[in-house]
Amino acid sequence: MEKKLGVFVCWCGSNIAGSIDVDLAVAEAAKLDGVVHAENYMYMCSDPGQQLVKDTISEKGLDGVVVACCSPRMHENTFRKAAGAVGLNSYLLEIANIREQCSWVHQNNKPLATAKAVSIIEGTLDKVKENLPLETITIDLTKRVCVVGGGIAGIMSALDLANADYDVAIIEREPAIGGHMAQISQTFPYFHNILELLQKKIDEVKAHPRIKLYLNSEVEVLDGYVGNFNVTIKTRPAFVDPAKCTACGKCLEVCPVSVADEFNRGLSQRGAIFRYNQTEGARIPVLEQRDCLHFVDVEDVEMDAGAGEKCTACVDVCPENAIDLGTIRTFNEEFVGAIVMATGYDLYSPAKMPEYGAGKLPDVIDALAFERLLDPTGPTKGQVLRPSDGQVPKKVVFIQCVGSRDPERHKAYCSRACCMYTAKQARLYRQQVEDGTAFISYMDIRSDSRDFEEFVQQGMEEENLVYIRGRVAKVIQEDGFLRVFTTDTLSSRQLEIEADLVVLAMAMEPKAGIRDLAKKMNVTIDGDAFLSETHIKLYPVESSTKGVYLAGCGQSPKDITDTVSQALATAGKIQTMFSNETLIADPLIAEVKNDVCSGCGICIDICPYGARLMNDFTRITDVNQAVCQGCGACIAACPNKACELINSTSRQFIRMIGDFAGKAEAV
Amino acid sequence: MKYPYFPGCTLYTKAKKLDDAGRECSLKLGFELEELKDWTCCGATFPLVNDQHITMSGPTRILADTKDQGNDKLVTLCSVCFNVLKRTNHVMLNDEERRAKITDFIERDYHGEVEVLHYLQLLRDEIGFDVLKEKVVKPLEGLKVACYYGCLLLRPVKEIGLDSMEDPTIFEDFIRALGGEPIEFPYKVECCGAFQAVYSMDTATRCSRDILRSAKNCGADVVITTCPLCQFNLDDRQPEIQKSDPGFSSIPVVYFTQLLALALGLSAEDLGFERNLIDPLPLLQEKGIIA
Amino acid sequence: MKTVISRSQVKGDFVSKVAEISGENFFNCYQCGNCSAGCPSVDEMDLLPSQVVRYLQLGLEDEVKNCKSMWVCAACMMCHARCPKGVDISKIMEALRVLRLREVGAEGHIDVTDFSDDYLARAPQIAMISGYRKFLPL
Amino acid sequence: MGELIELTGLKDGDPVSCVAVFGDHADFDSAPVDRRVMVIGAGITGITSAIDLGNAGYQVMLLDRLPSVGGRMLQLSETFPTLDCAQCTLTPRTVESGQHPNVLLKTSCEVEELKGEPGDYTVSLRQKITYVDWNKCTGCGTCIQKCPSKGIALFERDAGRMTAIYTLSPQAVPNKPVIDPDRCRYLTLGKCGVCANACPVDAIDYKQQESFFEVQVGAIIVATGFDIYDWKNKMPEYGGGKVPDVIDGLTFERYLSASGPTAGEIVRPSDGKLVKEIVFIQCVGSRNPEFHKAYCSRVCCMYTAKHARLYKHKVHDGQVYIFYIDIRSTGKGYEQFIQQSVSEEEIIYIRGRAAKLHRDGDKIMVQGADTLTGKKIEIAADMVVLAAAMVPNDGAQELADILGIKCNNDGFFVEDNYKLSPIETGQQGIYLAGCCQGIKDIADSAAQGSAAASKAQVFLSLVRRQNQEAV
Repeated sequence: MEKKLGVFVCWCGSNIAGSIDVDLAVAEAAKLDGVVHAENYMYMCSDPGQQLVKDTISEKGLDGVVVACCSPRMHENTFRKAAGAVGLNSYLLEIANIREQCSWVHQNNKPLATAKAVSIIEGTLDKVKENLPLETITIDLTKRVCVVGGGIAGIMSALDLANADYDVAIIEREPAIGGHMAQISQTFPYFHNILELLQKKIDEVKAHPRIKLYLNSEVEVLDGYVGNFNVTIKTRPAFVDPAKCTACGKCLEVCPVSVADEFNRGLSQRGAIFRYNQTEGARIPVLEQRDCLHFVDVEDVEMDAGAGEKCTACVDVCPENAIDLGTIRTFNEEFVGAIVMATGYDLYSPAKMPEYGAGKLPDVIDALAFERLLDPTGPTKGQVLRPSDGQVPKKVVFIQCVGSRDPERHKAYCSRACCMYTAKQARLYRQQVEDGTAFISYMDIRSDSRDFEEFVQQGMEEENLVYIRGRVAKVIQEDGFLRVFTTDTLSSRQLEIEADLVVLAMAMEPKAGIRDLAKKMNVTIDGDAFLSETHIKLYPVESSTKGVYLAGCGQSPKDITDTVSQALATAGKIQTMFSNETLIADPLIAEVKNDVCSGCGICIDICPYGARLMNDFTRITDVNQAVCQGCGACIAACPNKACELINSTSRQFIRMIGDFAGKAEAV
Repeated sequence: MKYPYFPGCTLYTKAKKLDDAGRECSLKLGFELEELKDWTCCGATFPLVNDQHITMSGPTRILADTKDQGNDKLVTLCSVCFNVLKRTNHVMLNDEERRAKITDFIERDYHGEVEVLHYLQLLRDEIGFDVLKEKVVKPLEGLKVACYYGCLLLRPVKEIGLDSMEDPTIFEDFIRALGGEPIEFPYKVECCGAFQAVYSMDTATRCSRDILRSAKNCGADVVITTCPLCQFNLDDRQPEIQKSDPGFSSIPVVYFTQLLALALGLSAEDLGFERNLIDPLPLLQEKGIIA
Repeated sequence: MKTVISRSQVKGDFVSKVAEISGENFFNCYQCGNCSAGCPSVDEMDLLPSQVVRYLQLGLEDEVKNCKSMWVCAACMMCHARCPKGVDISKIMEALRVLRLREVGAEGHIDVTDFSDDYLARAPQIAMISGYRKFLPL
Repeated sequence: MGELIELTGLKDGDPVSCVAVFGDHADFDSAPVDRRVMVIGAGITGITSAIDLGNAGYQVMLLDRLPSVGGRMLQLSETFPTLDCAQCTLTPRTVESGQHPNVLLKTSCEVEELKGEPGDYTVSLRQKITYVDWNKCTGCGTCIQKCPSKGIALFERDAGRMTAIYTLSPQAVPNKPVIDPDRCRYLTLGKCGVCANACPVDAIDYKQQESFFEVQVGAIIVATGFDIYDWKNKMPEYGGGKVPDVIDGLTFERYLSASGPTAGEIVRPSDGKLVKEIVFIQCVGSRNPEFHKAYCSRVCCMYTAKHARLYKHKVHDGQVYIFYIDIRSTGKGYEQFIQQSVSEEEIIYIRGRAAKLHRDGDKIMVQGADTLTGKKIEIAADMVVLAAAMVPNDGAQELADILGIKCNNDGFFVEDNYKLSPIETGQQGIYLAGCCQGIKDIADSAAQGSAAASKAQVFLSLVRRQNQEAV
């Protein structure tokens, strides 16, 4: 039976109506086969616009609708929902994209653009004619969450979810949670003690019955799909049994190894067994296998006398027998419905800046190292001292945008937090060293949140921070101090500053290894390897894979406040998802014609989602309905034409192409 | 092994010592620099504006000659010639429009086929510094050398590509191969003032002063260079520097081929040190490199 | 003195010509000043290298035309090497020089008779040829 | 629990009717109080919170004091850094908020009083007079077409005209008109009644009165947004609103908008002439602790760059000048957006605050300085757009007092802890989101809207568990 079709043409203000004659388009559409109704409206997506569509469907008894408007990515859902609300099967409504694919690209030829729009409408009508009414697919939902990354983003997301009574597993690569926040001394713009704030949250995480912590751990494999993920977690051995260890610290004293402490950014040394950081939770020592003489070829390492081959100094001294060097890595599995990627950032390496000493000048340090100097629990007990000689630096030059805003050689983006933390660091330095001078080399001061501007201005007024507008060209070490070659673009002077200490506000970049992890998690990343959100405004915390959410600096550089907001947003989105007992999915997926399929299995290899499986009994391939995304890869690959995409069959497409091509010839 | 070689004007006259030593050493190292036939001046400046085709006709002709004489490489010793030829070749390779204009004008067929090599690059990439090390008969032991790169050997880095712009090492590796001790000094890639020596002598004097001071402060005995213009500025500006800065003590500035020749056992008498304003001989004697 | 800037002047002939023959888009420059910070000739300049670009952005033709900076630029290319936006100021300086030297009745900025015999005996040809190219009309 | 109490402001025997409660309350009323949330402010932030909570099965009352939802974002043309059409991004959401089975819109409605305790708040609301019975009104628009009284349009920021009976925009949700009593001829002069006569369903009610009612909710999200600083009265150096071709950024959005008063053409309000030289002045009233606001309004740098770019898309041979102090482009892709705009559109950024402007013939002379060249600059512009400071919506302090939350001197609501509790207030169960807490852009506001939804859910699930334990 022939369907009764309706066509609704949207003006999209002047977006469409400016280059397409919408009245003519409606008149032409009305003449097409099967069309019983055609009209246009200024904003079809608006309330009255949608009402118009709904009313017409009811009144005219339409059983097929084409809305000619913007991309289906924008409003397909809107209109399908509207159609569904008045009893028309949603899948009998299609969008004809006459904006992105027509009006926007043909702005100077109205007759031609109109003709093209009509042909797009005609093709879409032909598709609708063969569309089947479909029902959505139901998917099971496991109401547990896995949070990748135990920095502040991961912590805040996990706490909200756990407090909402869901089980959460936090996977942290390091031996302790807290992330970079644990390295920072005080906050801007209110000089709060960070460690105090963070410690409270860490304690909450540790005490929470709903949260399971995987330290020293990474995601090994991710299987499954939204609602039904299976995360395989690899845990490196900790070697120290927290149940036995009393944190007496004897092992720390006997370890013969001395290497740069990463947590203190190389400003102090540590043994192979060490306390990871100064948070309460990290009092139990951890042993780094790659530094330990028990595991490495001893001849390569300079060591204290007495530490022989297969060193067991720590094991021997431990009064509680808490250290077992025979521990091996373990694998665990977590079944979860949703995942939060809170993978965080690293600082871009100063080694990549040869003009600033390539990381080789001891008194040129990065901003996190300076945080360690400011931290009362840090290597200098909070005293700002030069790494080279332990003297109090009287002149400190802070250089901003190091590696940032540099599309030519480094990173094109702005790292967002540096302006504020530099102002904070300079103020804290000046509060500590009264006769010191702090110079800040900047291009633009970006103090753009509530009380940030005031914070910077106060720094200039009260701590007399000397802001110099100009990018530093070079830093050299000469005659026992650092020479900083810069310019003040405001007084038009080339400047040379003799400094005792230079602090580089290095660009923030995604955590090392993010490319591999993103691949494992099947989430897309941008050119700078930041995790990509689906839509910056509408879906700012949703990744490209359903059920995987993004929070914090892994998505783009931001400060703690914005990170926390984002983390809480992921928790909100997941709670919303978990408020249902099952999930529903789009039925527009691949379908196998059992009588044509030869069971060759090409589709299994080609499927990017792992949705195609060989049925061992029938020897033909099945489609996992929950996993299939309807991408069509298997359809193109199938040598027997045994696959079809439901409601986008080859037959439908050939007719559509015929419509477009026919019109093109006529034009 | 023969390499086609472009000496350039200055090396034929005022920097003859740079040239002579380079050629002599090549024989010691087992290769020969074969002088390009009928060469002309490279123009001494690469035109930095894109409508000045005429000044590129000279270097293009040199490169076309090289190709027509059956070569795919061309070696230079002078940084200036190296820079001009290398950048010209870059245009020939990458800028179809300018190439067409220039090759039409000089009526030659050339598409950037020749690879322009600096002598240092030849030693590093084709001969090998390890081989060089083995051929050294008089190691420059105890000689602290400031390796001064200047501008044209390195910049623009995307077109020249010889080494890192901020932190190059080829020169230091070369000196180490000769048994000398390269010192790190922060001014090794800064400009000496270049052709400002004919316009703003103050610029050349000040630039040279900063470089030499830095080299001395970092413990250098001698400064080496690949460029006759750098050598001229750094050497000849020293009396002037001393006038404004009485504390400044002079330091010899020599060509890298001169030290190479000494290390390979050539006699100091043949190396033209007498043209140097600041005489390097006392230093070389003191270090026991020459008798 | 106040300066009036306008649409016609921003796109003025001279400025457009500088952009054309240097091949540089002045608007790529965000005035960070790195070029000025590392330039070896600043002591002799009246406008910093970054300011030369700035004046070109604003179309302030007279100031740029008559600046001393273009003549004391040694074309060392350090500015370009470190520019985070890839602007090649040595090309812009060259364009300014070239356009000045191409003007009808342009005078040279060096006079070879000013040089002493002693100087000429020692200065390498490169210096003299570069000098002719950079400072004398074609 | 949960019944809706109507408290009319009427005296006995009063002949007039009160504002009828609009919308279907059945679902809201039948939900337990620990499943009900009130969202105050229906801009992008509030809508995001409301839809998130609605999707999570909560009954949400989405409140706005204006007659329709959408807030400031609906006034915008295209948004940075992707140049997506703001309407296209937002209208699906406004429509969804209007159609969502779990979201109850309450427009033209304000909070009067708060009682009760966290998890069980009783909020007194005032339904403002609309002069239209929304239960009867079909949104046909006949009244608007017929209304003879034209005046300045609120939604168009003085740039367009509208009738005395109006909807904020043609796409208003709910699509029901209200009457502006100050301009209605019937209400001011006692004569007219055109709309009442035209209305096919007899929905016009000139005698309507305010009504008051109470609702019980478990949690409250405050998302009351921002307004533009009153530069017209406070900044005489920029013409004090008396130079017609000097407009603020939000007004310029209407000029850029295809559905705006000029259908997207950039012409001068004074004479309709195409604008060839345009000056943008940033930090107008912001970063000025001495005379105006000390804080930075955060989004102006980006929207000004966007304005400049969109202007150049429309006027290819136009010239843009932007007076700025620092360019603040810190979000994802923002720096690249600015740099691309400058390089491709040859926008002239002038580092310096413009000191003054005045009208000179048909030009506006803008006096500023370029601190990079050290020159005093003067530009003869056709139009000047001021990136005026953004301030909290008026009434913020009063609302803070009602809700028992803190407000800073600038009128922004203050969170519990800036770093780790940016959403929470001192009051349990009351959360902050969007510009009312501090100026932020759409992406950050929307994220905070979702974050507030999370906080409300966490809190109410805790309340439910406690209640269960008590039972």
